Order: sequence, then C-alpha cells, then structure tokens
Amino acid sequence: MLDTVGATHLEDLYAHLPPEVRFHGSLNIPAGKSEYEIIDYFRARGAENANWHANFLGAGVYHHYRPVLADAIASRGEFLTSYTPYQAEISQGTLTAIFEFQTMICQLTGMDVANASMYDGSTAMPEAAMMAMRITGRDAVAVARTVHPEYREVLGTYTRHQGVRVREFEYDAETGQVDLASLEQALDESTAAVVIQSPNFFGVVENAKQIAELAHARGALLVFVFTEAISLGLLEPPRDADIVAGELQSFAIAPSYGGPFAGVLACKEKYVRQIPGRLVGETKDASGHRAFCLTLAAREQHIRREKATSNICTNQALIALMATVFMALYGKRGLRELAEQNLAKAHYLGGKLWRRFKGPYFNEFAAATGVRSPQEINRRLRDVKIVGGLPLDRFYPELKNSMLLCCTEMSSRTDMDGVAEAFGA
Amino acid sequence: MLDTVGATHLEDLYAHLPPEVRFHGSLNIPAGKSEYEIIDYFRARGAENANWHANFLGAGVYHHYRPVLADAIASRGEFLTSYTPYQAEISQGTLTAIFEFQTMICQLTGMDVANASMYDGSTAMPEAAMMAMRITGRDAVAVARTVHPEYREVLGTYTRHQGVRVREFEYDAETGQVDLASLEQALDESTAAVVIQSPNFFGVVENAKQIAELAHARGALLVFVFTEAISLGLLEPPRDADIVAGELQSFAIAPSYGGPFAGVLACKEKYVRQIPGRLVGETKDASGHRAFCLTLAAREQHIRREKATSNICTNQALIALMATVFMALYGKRGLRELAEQNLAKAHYLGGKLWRRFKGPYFNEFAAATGVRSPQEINRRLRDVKIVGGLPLDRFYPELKNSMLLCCTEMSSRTDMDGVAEAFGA
Amino acid sequence: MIQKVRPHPSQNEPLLFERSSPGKSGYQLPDLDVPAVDPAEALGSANVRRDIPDFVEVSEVDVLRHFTRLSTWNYAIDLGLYPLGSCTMKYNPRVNEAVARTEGLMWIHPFQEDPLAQGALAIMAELERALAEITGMDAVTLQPAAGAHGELTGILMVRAALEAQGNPRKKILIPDSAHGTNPASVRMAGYEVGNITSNERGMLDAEALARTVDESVAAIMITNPNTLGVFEERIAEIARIMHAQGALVYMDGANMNALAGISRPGDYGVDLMHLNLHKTFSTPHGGGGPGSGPVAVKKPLEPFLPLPRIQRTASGWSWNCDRPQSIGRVRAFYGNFGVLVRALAYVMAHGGDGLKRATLDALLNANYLRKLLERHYQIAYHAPSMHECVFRHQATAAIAKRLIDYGFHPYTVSFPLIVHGAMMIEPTETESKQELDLFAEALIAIANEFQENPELVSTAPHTTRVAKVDEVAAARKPVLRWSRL
Amino acid sequence: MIQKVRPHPSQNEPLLFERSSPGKSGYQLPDLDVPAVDPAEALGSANVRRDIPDFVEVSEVDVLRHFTRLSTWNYAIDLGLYPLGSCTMKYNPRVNEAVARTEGLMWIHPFQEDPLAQGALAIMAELERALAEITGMDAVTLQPAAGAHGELTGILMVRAALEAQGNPRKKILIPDSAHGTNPASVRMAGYEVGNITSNERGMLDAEALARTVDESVAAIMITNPNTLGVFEERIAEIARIMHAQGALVYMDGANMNALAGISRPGDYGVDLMHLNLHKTFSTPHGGGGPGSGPVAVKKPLEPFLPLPRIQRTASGWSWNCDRPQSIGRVRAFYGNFGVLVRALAYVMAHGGDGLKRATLDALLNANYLRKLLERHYQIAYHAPSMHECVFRHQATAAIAKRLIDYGFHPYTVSFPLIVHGAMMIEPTETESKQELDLFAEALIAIANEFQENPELVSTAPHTTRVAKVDEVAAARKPVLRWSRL
Ligand SMILES: Cc1ncc(COP(=O)(O)O)c(C=O)c1O
Ligand SMILES: Cc1ncc(COP(=O)(O)O)c(C=O)c1O
Repeated sequence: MLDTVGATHLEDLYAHLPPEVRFHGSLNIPAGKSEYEIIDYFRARGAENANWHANFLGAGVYHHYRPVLADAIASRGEFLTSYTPYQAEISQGTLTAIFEFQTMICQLTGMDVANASMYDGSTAMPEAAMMAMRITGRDAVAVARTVHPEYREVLGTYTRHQGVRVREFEYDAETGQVDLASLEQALDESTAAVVIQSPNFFGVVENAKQIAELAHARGALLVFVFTEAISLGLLEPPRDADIVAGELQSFAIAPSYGGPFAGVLACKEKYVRQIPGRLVGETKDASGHRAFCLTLAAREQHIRREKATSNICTNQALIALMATVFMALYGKRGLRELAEQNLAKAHYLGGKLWRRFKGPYFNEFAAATGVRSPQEINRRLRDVKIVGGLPLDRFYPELKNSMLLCCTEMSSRTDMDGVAEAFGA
Repeated sequence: MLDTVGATHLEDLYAHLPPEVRFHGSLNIPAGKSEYEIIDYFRARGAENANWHANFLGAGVYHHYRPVLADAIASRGEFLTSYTPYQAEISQGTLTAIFEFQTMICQLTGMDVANASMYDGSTAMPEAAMMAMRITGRDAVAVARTVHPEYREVLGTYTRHQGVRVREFEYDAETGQVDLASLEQALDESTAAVVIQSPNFFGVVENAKQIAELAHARGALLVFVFTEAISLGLLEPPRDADIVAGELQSFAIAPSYGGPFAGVLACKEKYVRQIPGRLVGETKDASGHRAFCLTLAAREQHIRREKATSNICTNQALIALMATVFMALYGKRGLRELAEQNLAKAHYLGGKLWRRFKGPYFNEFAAATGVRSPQEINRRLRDVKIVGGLPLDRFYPELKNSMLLCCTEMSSRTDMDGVAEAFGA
Repeated sequence: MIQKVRPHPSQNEPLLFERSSPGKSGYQLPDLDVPAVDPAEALGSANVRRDIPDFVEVSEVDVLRHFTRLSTWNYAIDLGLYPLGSCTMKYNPRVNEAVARTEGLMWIHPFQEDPLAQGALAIMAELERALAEITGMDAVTLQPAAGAHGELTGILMVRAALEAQGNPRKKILIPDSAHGTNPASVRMAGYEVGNITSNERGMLDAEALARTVDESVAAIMITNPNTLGVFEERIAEIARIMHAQGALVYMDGANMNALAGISRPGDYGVDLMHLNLHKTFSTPHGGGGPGSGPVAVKKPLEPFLPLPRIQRTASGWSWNCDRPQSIGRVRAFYGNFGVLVRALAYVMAHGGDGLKRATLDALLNANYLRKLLERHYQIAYHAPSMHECVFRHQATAAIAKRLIDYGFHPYTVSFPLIVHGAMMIEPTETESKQELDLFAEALIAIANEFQENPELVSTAPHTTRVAKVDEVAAARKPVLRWSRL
Repeated sequence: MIQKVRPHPSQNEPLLFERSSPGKSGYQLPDLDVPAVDPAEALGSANVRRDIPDFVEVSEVDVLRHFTRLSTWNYAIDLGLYPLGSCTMKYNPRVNEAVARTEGLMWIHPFQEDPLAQGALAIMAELERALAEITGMDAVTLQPAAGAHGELTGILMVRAALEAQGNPRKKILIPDSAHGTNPASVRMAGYEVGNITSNERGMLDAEALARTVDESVAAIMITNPNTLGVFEERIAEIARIMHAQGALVYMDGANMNALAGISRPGDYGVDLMHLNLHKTFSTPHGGGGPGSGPVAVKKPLEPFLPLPRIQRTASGWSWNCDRPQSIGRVRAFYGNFGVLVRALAYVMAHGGDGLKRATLDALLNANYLRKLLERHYQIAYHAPSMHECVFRHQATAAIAKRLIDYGFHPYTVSFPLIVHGAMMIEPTETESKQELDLFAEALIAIANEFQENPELVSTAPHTTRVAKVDEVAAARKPVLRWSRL
C-alpha cells in the first residue's frame, strides 16, 4: 500500500506538515495492554466503588431492575455499530425502532410529537424552555424550586447569554408542592414558560392542571419535567402541558455514575417545527411499501446552521433503544404494576419515618432525620453495606436534617427496615 | 384458538389420556420467579464457590484467558438459537464455521480429517478406541496409565459390554513417560489400539514417535490424546498417530465446573468412513456457487441406526464455534506465543520446586510436597485465596506427597511465588 | 433491466484462510513477568513444531466481521418459527444466558475441593430434585452430555441391574418409529435390537407385544409421546407386561415437552428415562449443541447410576464415588454444568404451574396447526396429537425447501421413517397465534403452488443466499477441509 | 418464471403496536414483600391515570424477535466498511463493551459520596490526563455529551474568559467548510457567526484572515484537519494573528483521528478544543449516540471549565464545586461515564505508540483509496489528504445509493457544502486492504455504470429490503407516530 501512495515510510504521510505543528516526542501513555489487563484494571476500579445490595438514592437517578433483553438487543452489532440513520434504505432497523420510541413516548406523556432523544433530562429541559421562547417570542422563564437543582443550574448555563431572564418560584413548606402565590408573582407578560417537575425533586406530585391554567392565563406555556419515568405508568399524563422534557434512565438504563442516559422532548402537534433534535417519519419506498426516514431536517443544524432550533446532532439513540425494549417488555400492564410496586415500597418506608411534606408522593420522599444527622445515618447504613439517602441541605440550605429517600421494586423490606432502624425510628 | 381445536378448556387437550397416566396433583416446584430473583439466586450460589484470583489446578481443565469475542459471537442469536444445520440453504453460517473448525483442527493435529466435535475429550477417546477396533477388527486396547484417569474410567464404561479387553501399561517412575517395556508386554496380535496422552496427565511430553513405531510394528493403531490444546501451538503435532482424540476446553471455554466442553476426533484420510459424528463437506449450489453441507451421513445413527459408527447426534457445536473464534484470533503467531508463555510460567514455578519426574513438561508438572502434605499446602494457599494443586494420590496411590500443578498465562509471578512459599520451598 | 450485484459483506464472505495475510493477528498478550524459556531447551528440539502451515492470520475486526457475516446466513429461533418436529425449538430465554455467565459459576474447576464448590453442588442437587419431581422418578443423574448419551447411560444401567439378578438378557425392543439414536445406543451397550411395529393408530399394540416378550428381552425403549406426536395410551399396560417378564421399561423423554406437569412416567411403570434439557428445558441448541441428557430412575435402579453421585453430608454437599454397583463414569467430571444452570433457571422461571401451562400451550399450538392444515394436507395418523403433528406428502422435501422462501424453517422431513413423505411439525408453546397463522398460510399457499406450478416448488429455495445445495456431490467426493490450491 | 415471495421473518415484521394483543406481556415482577397501596388513596384519584391507550402488549419472545428482525435491516461496521467522511466509523472493540458492564461501574449512583466512588473518579482523572497528553492541552472536562455539546461548552468558556477581561466581544469566525454544529453552537452561546471562506487549496488564507480580524472577533473556530481532510497548514500562524488581536482559537477536534500521536493542537496556539470520543476513541455510535465530547483547554482557560471538577485531596479523589469563574453546569452529574470507560479502555489497549500507529494507518488507508480512485473521480482539492479524501461528482447522491447494492455503506454525501457534489470518504485505520480494494472496485464499476446505464444508478438501491425511500413525501405531511386507524 505504501508503494501505491508513493511513500517509503508511514511517517512520509504527514511530511507536508510544517515542523512547528508536528509532534516530535512520543506520547506519555503506557504501552498497549492486553484485554486481560484492561478488564483487570476496570474490575479493580469497580471494586473501589460502593456497589452494595441496597441503595436508597434517587434524586434523578434510580435503581431499577434492568431486563436482560435490553443489553442483549442493544449488543447486536447492527444496532451498536451503525451511525445515525441518514441512509434510510440500510437503516430501517434503527428508524423503525425510533418511530416506535416516538410513539410510546407520546402515549406515555399524552403529547402529540416526541423526538428521537436528547442528551438527558437536564439538557432537554433548557431546550424546552428555549423552544417556548421561540414559540411565544417572550424572554422570561419561571422555574419551580422543586425542579431538580442541577437541571436548574444547566438552564442557567444554557440561557445566560441569550438574554433570558430566569425566575425561580417557591414551594409550599407544608405540602412540598409549588407555592401558587409565589408562582403568580413570578408570572408576567414576558413569561414564555413555566417549568415544573412532577413528581418533583422531593418526590411530591404537583398539581399540573392548576399550574397550567395559571400559566396559560398569562399566555405562557407549561413545560413539564419528569425525572422518574416509572411514574408515567401510574400518574395521570401531563395533558395540560405544552412541552414535556424528561429523563428515561429508569427504563433499563444503568445508573452508571450519571450517564449515558436519554432525554425526552415531546410537545403538542402545533409546535413540531420548533422542536429540536431528530425526528423519524413514516413514508413509502419506490415500490409503495411502508418505510421510515429522518424528516423535517430543515429544523436542524446541518441544514439551518446558525438558524437551527438547536446545535444537537449526535443524541442518545442506543440508550433510547434500550428504553424502547424496556417499554415493550413491561407493556401496558407491566408499567402499571411496576409503578404500583414502587409506590407500595416507598409508602412502606415512608410510613415508618417522619416525612417533611404532606403532598402525595410516588417513590421518593423527604424524611426528617430528627435526633441524628443525615450524615450520621448514612454512616450507620454504610456499616451494613447500604447506601443511604441524599442530605437535602446540599441543595436546599433551609432543609436541615432532611434526607431524600427513594424506594423501588428493588428495595427489600429487610433493607427498608434497616433504614428505619438507622433513623432510630 | 381453543374454538378452532374444538376445546373449551386447555385441559381438554389431553382428556384422551387414560386416567392412570394423567398427573392429577400439582408439581412440588415453587411458583415462577422473576428474572431479578433468578439472577439473585445464581449470584448467591456463585458466591458459595471459590472463584479466587489464582487457581493452579489443571488435570484436564485449564484456566486460560477467554477473549471477549468468543462470547460476543457465540451470543449472536443466529448461532445460539439455530438447530443442527440439516437445511443447508439456511445454515451456511454454521456450516461454514464448522468447515473452518475441521480445517483448523487438521492443521493443528496433523491429521487429514476432523469431525464437527464430540461431547468432550473423555468420550472422544473411547470413540477413537472403538473406531480402531472397527478398523483393525481386533478386540483389545492398550492404554497408558499416564492418560487422564477419568478418561480411562470412561473407556472402561464404554467398552465393558462390547467384549473389549482393556490393558493398562505403566509409566517410568523416573521420567513420568510411558514405560516402553511395559507397553511391549501389553501389546499382542489382538491389540487394536495403543492409547497415549501427551502432554500426559503429569504434564510430561511423551515420545509419540517411538510409541507409534512399537504399536504399528504390532499392527495396532496409535490413538493420541491431548487435554491441553494450547500445547498444540508449540509441540510437534502427532503426525505418527492414526487417530487423535482431544479436549478443546483451553480454547476460550470456561472451566464451568467441568462442562460444556468440546471434544476433538481427527484421523487419517483412509479412516474417514469409520469416524463417528458429524462432518461438513464442501459442495456447490444449483447456481454453481460454493456451499457447504453435512455429509457422509451414512455413518450416522439417523440413517444407519444400530449399524452406525456411534450413537452421537447432538454434539457441542456452539462450544466448537467459540474455539474456532479463539483459534482465529490468536492465529499462527498467537498460539505459539501463548504456548511459550505457558511454558515459561510453568518452568518458573517448576524451577522452584522438587519435581517428581524428569521428562520434559509443558505447563503442568508433578511436584513433590516434601515436609507438608498436599492437603496442608492447599489449606495454607486457601488462606491467601489461592486454589492450589491436585494431590496425585487421589488417582495414583503410589504417588504420595505429590501435587499436580498447572501454570498458564494467567498465573502471576507473585501468586507462583506464593505457591512456592506454601511448599515451604 | 435492473441488474443486481451480489452485495459482498454478508454475501461473498470468504473463508478465514482466504482472508489471511502473513503477520496479521487479533490478539495481545500481557508482557511475560517471568524469564522466557527456550522451547528447544525445555522440550527437546524434536518436540517443538516449526510452524502451523496455512493456519489463520487475521485481525480482530476481521474475526468479528467474518462471523457476524456468517451469522446472517443462518436461520434461528430468534428470527422466527422453527417447527422441527421432535426438536422442541422453543424460545431460549436470555436470562438463562445471563446466569450461566455468573463469574462464580463460570470459573470454577471441577477438581476444586467440595467445600470450595458448594454453590455448584447445590444447583445440581436442586435440578436433580426438580427433574425427579417432573418425571415422577426417585433419582436423577445429570452427567450425560446429550440425549443419546443419556440413552447409553440408561441402557448400561438396565444391563447392570439385570446382571445383578444373574442374567443381563439379550435384546431390547424398539418401535419402528423410534429415533435412530435408540438402536445405536442399544448396540453400544452390547444388546441386540428387537424391532416392533406400531399399529394403524400409530401406537404400540399391547397384545402383539405380550406375544413377543420373553426371557431374552431385557427392556423396551418407548418414546412417549412417540415420534408421531401420539401418546402411547397403552403404556401402563405395556409396563405391566414387561415387568411380568422381568424386563424393564426405558422411556425416551425427548418429547417431555408434551407431558411436563400433566403426566409423570414414573407414576405408570416407566423404570428409567432420559430428558433433553436442550429441548424441553429451553437450553439453546447452538447449531447442534451443547446439550444435556439427564437420566431419571426409580429407586431399584438408583445403585447403578453413574459415578460420582451428589450426597448431602453433615458438612454440606459432596461427591460420593464409593458406589460398588455403579456402571462407572460415562464422562469426565459431572456433566454439562453450564447447560444445567440454564435448565434450572428455566424451571425457576416457570415454577410447577408454569411448566404445566407451557405444556398445555404446546399442545394447543400443535393441535391448532393440525386443524388449520388438515384440510390441505393428509394427516399421517388420526390419533389425537400431543405437542406435534405429522402429515404426509410425496413432495415433503421440496415443500420444505419452498417454506424457506416464505421465511420459515422447514418442519422435520421424512422422519419418522414409518411415514412415507413425513412432514413432522412441532411449533412449541412459545409461538404466537400470528406466527402460526402465517406458517399455515404459507403451507397452504405452497400446496396450491404445487398444483399449479410444481417446478416452482421443486426448484426452491429461490430467496436464499445459496440456491439448492447439492448434497449428493458432497458425499460423492468428500472435501472436508480447506487446503491451499 | 421463478416467482419470489417476501420472506416474512426479517422482511415483513410489523410494528410492535401491530403485533400487540390484549393481555400479553413479557415481564414478571417479584411478589410484593410489603402491603400493596391503593393508588387512588395514596395519590388522589385525579392523579391516577386510567389507561395507556394503545400501548404495547407483547410477549418476551415477541420483543426479542421484533428487534432481532429489525436489526437485520441495518448496515453496521460489524458488517463492513462504513466510510462516512467526518464520522470516523472505526471498529468498536468488544472489550470496551465488556468493561463498561463491570458491575462496580454500572450500578453506582452519581450522588454516592466521593469516598464511595473512588474507582469512578480515578477512571475519569486518568482519562482527563490521557486526553490532555494527546491534545497537548493542560486541562480537560469530560462532561459534554457529544461534540456539539462540547462546542457549546467551549464557546461559553471563550465568552467567560473574555468577559473576565471586560469584553466578551461580538462574533466568532467560522470557515464555510465547517460542520453545521459549529455555527449553531456559537449562536447558543450568544455570538454572531462570521463566515470566512477557504482558498483554492481548501485551506484558510492567513493573509485574508489577518485583514478581517478585529476587536469584535472573540475567536475563530477551526476544524483541523478540516472537513476536506486537509490539514490547515497555516494554523500556527493563524493562532498568532488571533492572539495578537486578543482573540482565541477554538479547534473542532472531531477529526483528531488524523492527528493523535503526530500533532498536538496545544503545541501550536490552539487555546481550546473538543474531541469526539465516539469517533477518534472508538466508542460505538449506536445508531446515533450516545457520544461524548470532552473539551481540552490551555491553563489560562482552566478556571472557566464547567462544574464540578475532579480534584486530588489528601483523602483521595473528590468533586470540587467551589470555582467562582466557572461557566457552571452544562449537564446534570459528570458526563457520559459509560462512554468514558470505553474510551479509556481504547487508550489503554493502544498506548502512546499504538495511538500514533492507528493515526498513520488511518492516513495510509485514506491516501490509498484516494490513489485508487483519483483516475476515476475528480478530487475536490489537490492538497494532500490526511484521514479522509473528498471527491466531487454531479451524481454523488445516486452513486451513494448504488454503493449499497455492492454491499457498502455510502460515503458522506454533499458535505462539506463548499464542494458541489461532494463525496467525502473516510475509511479509518481498522479497514483491511482487501476491504478497501473491494470498495474501490465498486466505486469504479459504478462510474462505468453511470456512463453506460445511468438509469441503473439513479434508481438504486435495488438489493435492499425497501427500495429508494421517499424523503420528500415524509416531510410534506409528517407522520411522526403510529396511531390506530
Ligand atoms: C426422540 C429423540 N430421541 C433421542 C434424540 C437424541 O438426542 P440428542 O440429539 O440430544 O443426542 C432426539 C433428538 O435428536 C430425539 O428427537
Ligand atoms: C466536524 C464535526 N464537528 C462536529 C460534529 C458534531 O459532533 P456530535 O455529532 O457528536 O455532536 C461532527 C459530527 O457529526 C463533525 O463531523
């Protein structure tokens, strides 16, 4: 091959680069390792992390059972090693799966349109907010403090330089739900969107309907956020919302220290041309058979460049595929039963502890730690190889001695009793 | 569907069975479990086994690194969930892979023909012996005591009722190799086959050439057995043998408490019609393209019934596929280097201990335990989470205070030093 | 004129040897942490091979692509209905694959001392218990590697048991509908085969049998349901006949998928039987194995089971080799453990009721297909079908190939031998009505094609990568390995 | 007249919704070990949904078959050459997948206290170090989820850095050959886009640039090698020009596969850049993601990196959020950790020398193809090619489809926009000469077909399951979800 290209050494292939841009040293990276050594290395690192039999952390990332088919299917080379399905004729597998994904997300959220996925929930939410601004032509966003704190931080980063004014509104210290009075104050004619999360960061279910009315009354859109997708199996879908942004990690995606996950962005039909990201549409092939392809690309960066609805290109296709497999396996009845088990587990533990808030909760709740500090409780749990909950004052200084606890179908009664014990309850 | 078949209850479907053959109770097996519980159960059982960082047992089952591609490829549903390739047109994948397997086995063993696999080495060996009897029309088999003891037991079970006389011959206490004098005594005009193993059970390399001459001089065939396939990467192939029977576990097959493994049966061209098991052959399709199919079925039970060369039907296809992937990955250079590493490791530890035998050894050797008993040494190793060697008196009462030790590319210097220490060397 | 080309990636993949180029390889070993050893010095140069002529030399990606491409040339359960009669090609649950890869199960050595393998022993003991319960037997060995291996093990036990009574006897009776492994196994156990014919209902004739059984008969080997998918309704009676003659009853349990939960051979006179875990218990066929063929026996035969046996002692599970009457070892170590793990996972997932339910669904699917097809194909025997049904058609082989064009794997062709032109169809319980309907439509369409355009059928398949394969040429001058031209 | 049928299993698979039948499901949950809770009571009946209309109801085997069949409709690296220019579709080593599934890495929660996640932190720190070494930069953030996300992160840092000096400035210069994400990202960071044109050699013209840069320019965003596969030979000079004007140099490192080990942007004036781990570092594309787009920066930009940062303290690794000048969080948690694991595995498998060797092989393969094709297709620019080469042909789109009939995935079509009829070909280093030769032969054959039988080419593909797909119709009346008719 060297002859063909007219070179004698491989190095000749970049001889035309000016000396000052060539790297003359050799990279300070240890010599190539064997599979065996590489697997050993990551095993050793894995053993340095606490991967115990029980974990009561939630707060946007949940420990749910992952059906084996999710990995079995996502490991098929035809899905794993294909690119974005630009060439429809040899990408019908991926395209069909995405079309099914879009459909299932619509069915679960009550929206008309869903895209092929966003990076994650925390980036889907700001995209939803910016979408609302494009739609309304307004420049302010009102966000509930009960929305995941890190999501709100990302919103700040994304919008800071687009002349967007972000206002946060309070929660009711009693119920843990949005404080409607505070919301009203945050609203005005410049408000493009009201952003809420339900179940919210405290695990409390918000009254989306009421909030939607307030928002719509002021001509603002309602952006509805969810972090615990399992709740969609049991809770009334956010029909009153205009845009839904969410996180699908609960659908067969491992916690994996925070990623890769898959974000959801769905909306009402009329806003479809403002939705960012990829969309798969149904069409026909030359012989009249049903076929699928990427569509409405006119919204996207590779066509519109700086005028695009977003800069997103690569998304989280394979993760969305796993979520699709998960939804297909559980199906109509399964999602319901799974959600009901989560509800029962959380309410079992919730019933044994002092809860901070009275609002209805799904599989997470804020517990008052009383005598012991959250840190101390977690230390006690650590001794019995249980990862405890999240001390809430990390994000809410006003919530001292409170711990956010999450229970899922994987939380055993024994372990939950262990937690109650650690609370000294 | 019930209507179609004209039934009202599923139970009606076996109403025609006489009452005395119907099972009226309900099976005493706990109710169906979820994936999650099943995985938990086997995790728990797995944790009850010693799966430690080092294991020095060999004796027919070896700890070698398993390249990830072996599982990745064998997990493809098209290989995993297909049946025996009777329908050639939709089984070319399996058929082609087996044809490649047969070829590689021939290249490694120096034989002309290899079948698609046997259950394992221990059943391949008796089949080879019976094959030799069919070929020679003789009824006696001479087996070296240096052949794997359990293989010899299986030979006994298989041949006991076919009027076969099995004679065992001795090994040289000095070298650990076949005692030629004893072999000569075991030979006579009724001897159909001489069965030896190399490297033998003690890890010692036999002088196959010399033994072949003695056997052939008496009109007997030489059946050559191997249990450590890695040795074929470095050792002279058994060209002088007439039939080769072996075990491929070392080629990407997990020890898995003794199975499933894959047996090899290979022979000289002229004996092909006496070889048991499946054979894949090359042919053409109707349009003249190269194609493969099962062939010479006239040897097999489904055609010949009681006159078949064997009763074997289902073999170990998927395991043979993994071995094929293994051979392809290591290839010419890799098998050699891998074998050399095994050699080096074993000789490192071998050099630190008293070896029982002077014969040349590959990656296993019999060590004299001296002051401490083998059991005591293993106990000491267990404390540092190392699985020690095999006390030889389990199979060879005369070999007290001897332990069979195996070192592979996975044996680290530190662990080998640990073993030497436990010996008090 | 739209000319097509043969796309290369999945269509024209060469053999690995044809892909090889010198120096290529797909491996990387850790650096040696001990001094290298000169092979010639350590082993003697005569013992060291110079080269592996023409052996493979390819890269890692070459290997992955090669086998991925090859895989696309296969049909599989994962792609659709696989109605091979007598093969029970049911869905292979993936959780079974997951648990079989549990580190603590994969990496344990068979010679680990018993205290270091308690988990493995517990799994085997649990499976033995479950299989005994399902078959109604008293003891089970998990050692046999496949059904045929189980048959050999069983018949050797028959011989041992009779020998213990002083006379091993001469022959074993086998129905003409039996699978070829039955007579072959019998021969390997040193017995003669006594063929018996089934009656017009496709069953064994108890009366006829009573006349033939005598002192020379060691046992009868019954497949039940037999390979026609028909339950041997007289089996209990037949057992009494055999026992009256001091002979034993061996049951080939390959078709246990028709009985689990609804009929237990141990309850009506069967003395011993084998199971095919790679059929009834959903362990994958893998293109021809690995399998597992446990043998279940009644108490009197227990002493003859192969070595070693699992036993429960004060200190836990352990292996017992001290069994003087045993037939000995039928293989090294203890069985295809990895397959046993999968089978136990299957039993756990179903539970007692689930196993029965699966059986009933298997019967339903088979009888549903029979009904859909009866008007278009001739059923071989009118007796009720259990888990499979057998039709007959002169062109069974051609129709089978044409089914491929419709996207299905063919049924079992021309077996059992007693049915001329047999089409043996076993859908299993894991097929949906949709899939069964599609399959029936295909077969019906082909029946019509055969009338209107026999040529179309006889030259099938037309949609596969390779056209009809010439098996005769393959056998005429066997080419069993690649070699450089 | 051999009539073909459309085989169903892999060809006519319906949508899951069309497969559904009421009551079916593919799951089984453990029994509830706590009292059940009435949803209406716990949540208020208004909050409880009644049903999920038309949601899927299928069995486990339905699911496995459905997606297995779908998968057979895809092309993939595992099946053959995937020469999408600018996408670096190289082999995805399977060991990366294996390590990413390590239990102790898969199941850890991002809010686990730092002492309980030391292994994860160590992995990220190690990868940051390696990427800094490869790029010649001083600090790296692993948070961005993809290249575009990295661009946004980087440009936000440019703004923060300039703001810290008092003036964020107005616009960012972007060459006309740039990828669409560049301008889109710039806009999201609140900057205007200043388009600059490349010269007849396909490179940036330093002189022309010097004339345009002024106080209003915040930075230039250079893709290097650019999307023509050409190395920006004047880049060091350009950096000096920008720096002289107080502007910064951002490099789009999507094409780092051409540079790793032979050229380090940090050594010649690039202030910050992003990498695509899902290109250069072999993490799988998965049909469109997940990706990972780390941003590497020089010391002066380090204070502005997103929150949080990994730091080494006496007690081990920990997260530091106390960084007043940071641009803040660009996503929740710390990045696509699972992708980072794979990338580090790739780096470890290659080592420093291996990375360089891979780069050289990538250059060799691209230039080899260029040579084979130059006589048949018109090269867009004569400048030397690095890891990819761009040809031009009026019928680029049709030729791409026709390539499918030959069993290859097409090259990147009509990008970069500055090349009319662009054919952008990137083979990557993991392709064998055999595969490259086959690909070249195919393209050459098509060039001839285009002369002799344009119709054949323009109506391609002819061998795929679906014929040419009508994308216009899809956009005209978008159907973006299934619904019951
Ligand atoms: C009825 C019957 N008996 C015995 C066997 C042999 O089983 P195996 O192939 O596992 O040896 C089979 C399967 O092939 C069979 O269908
Ligand atoms: C040159 C270039 N820049 C940026 C991107 C965007 O990267 P991503 O798709 O990961 O967002 C790509 C890949 O699509 C690219 O080729």
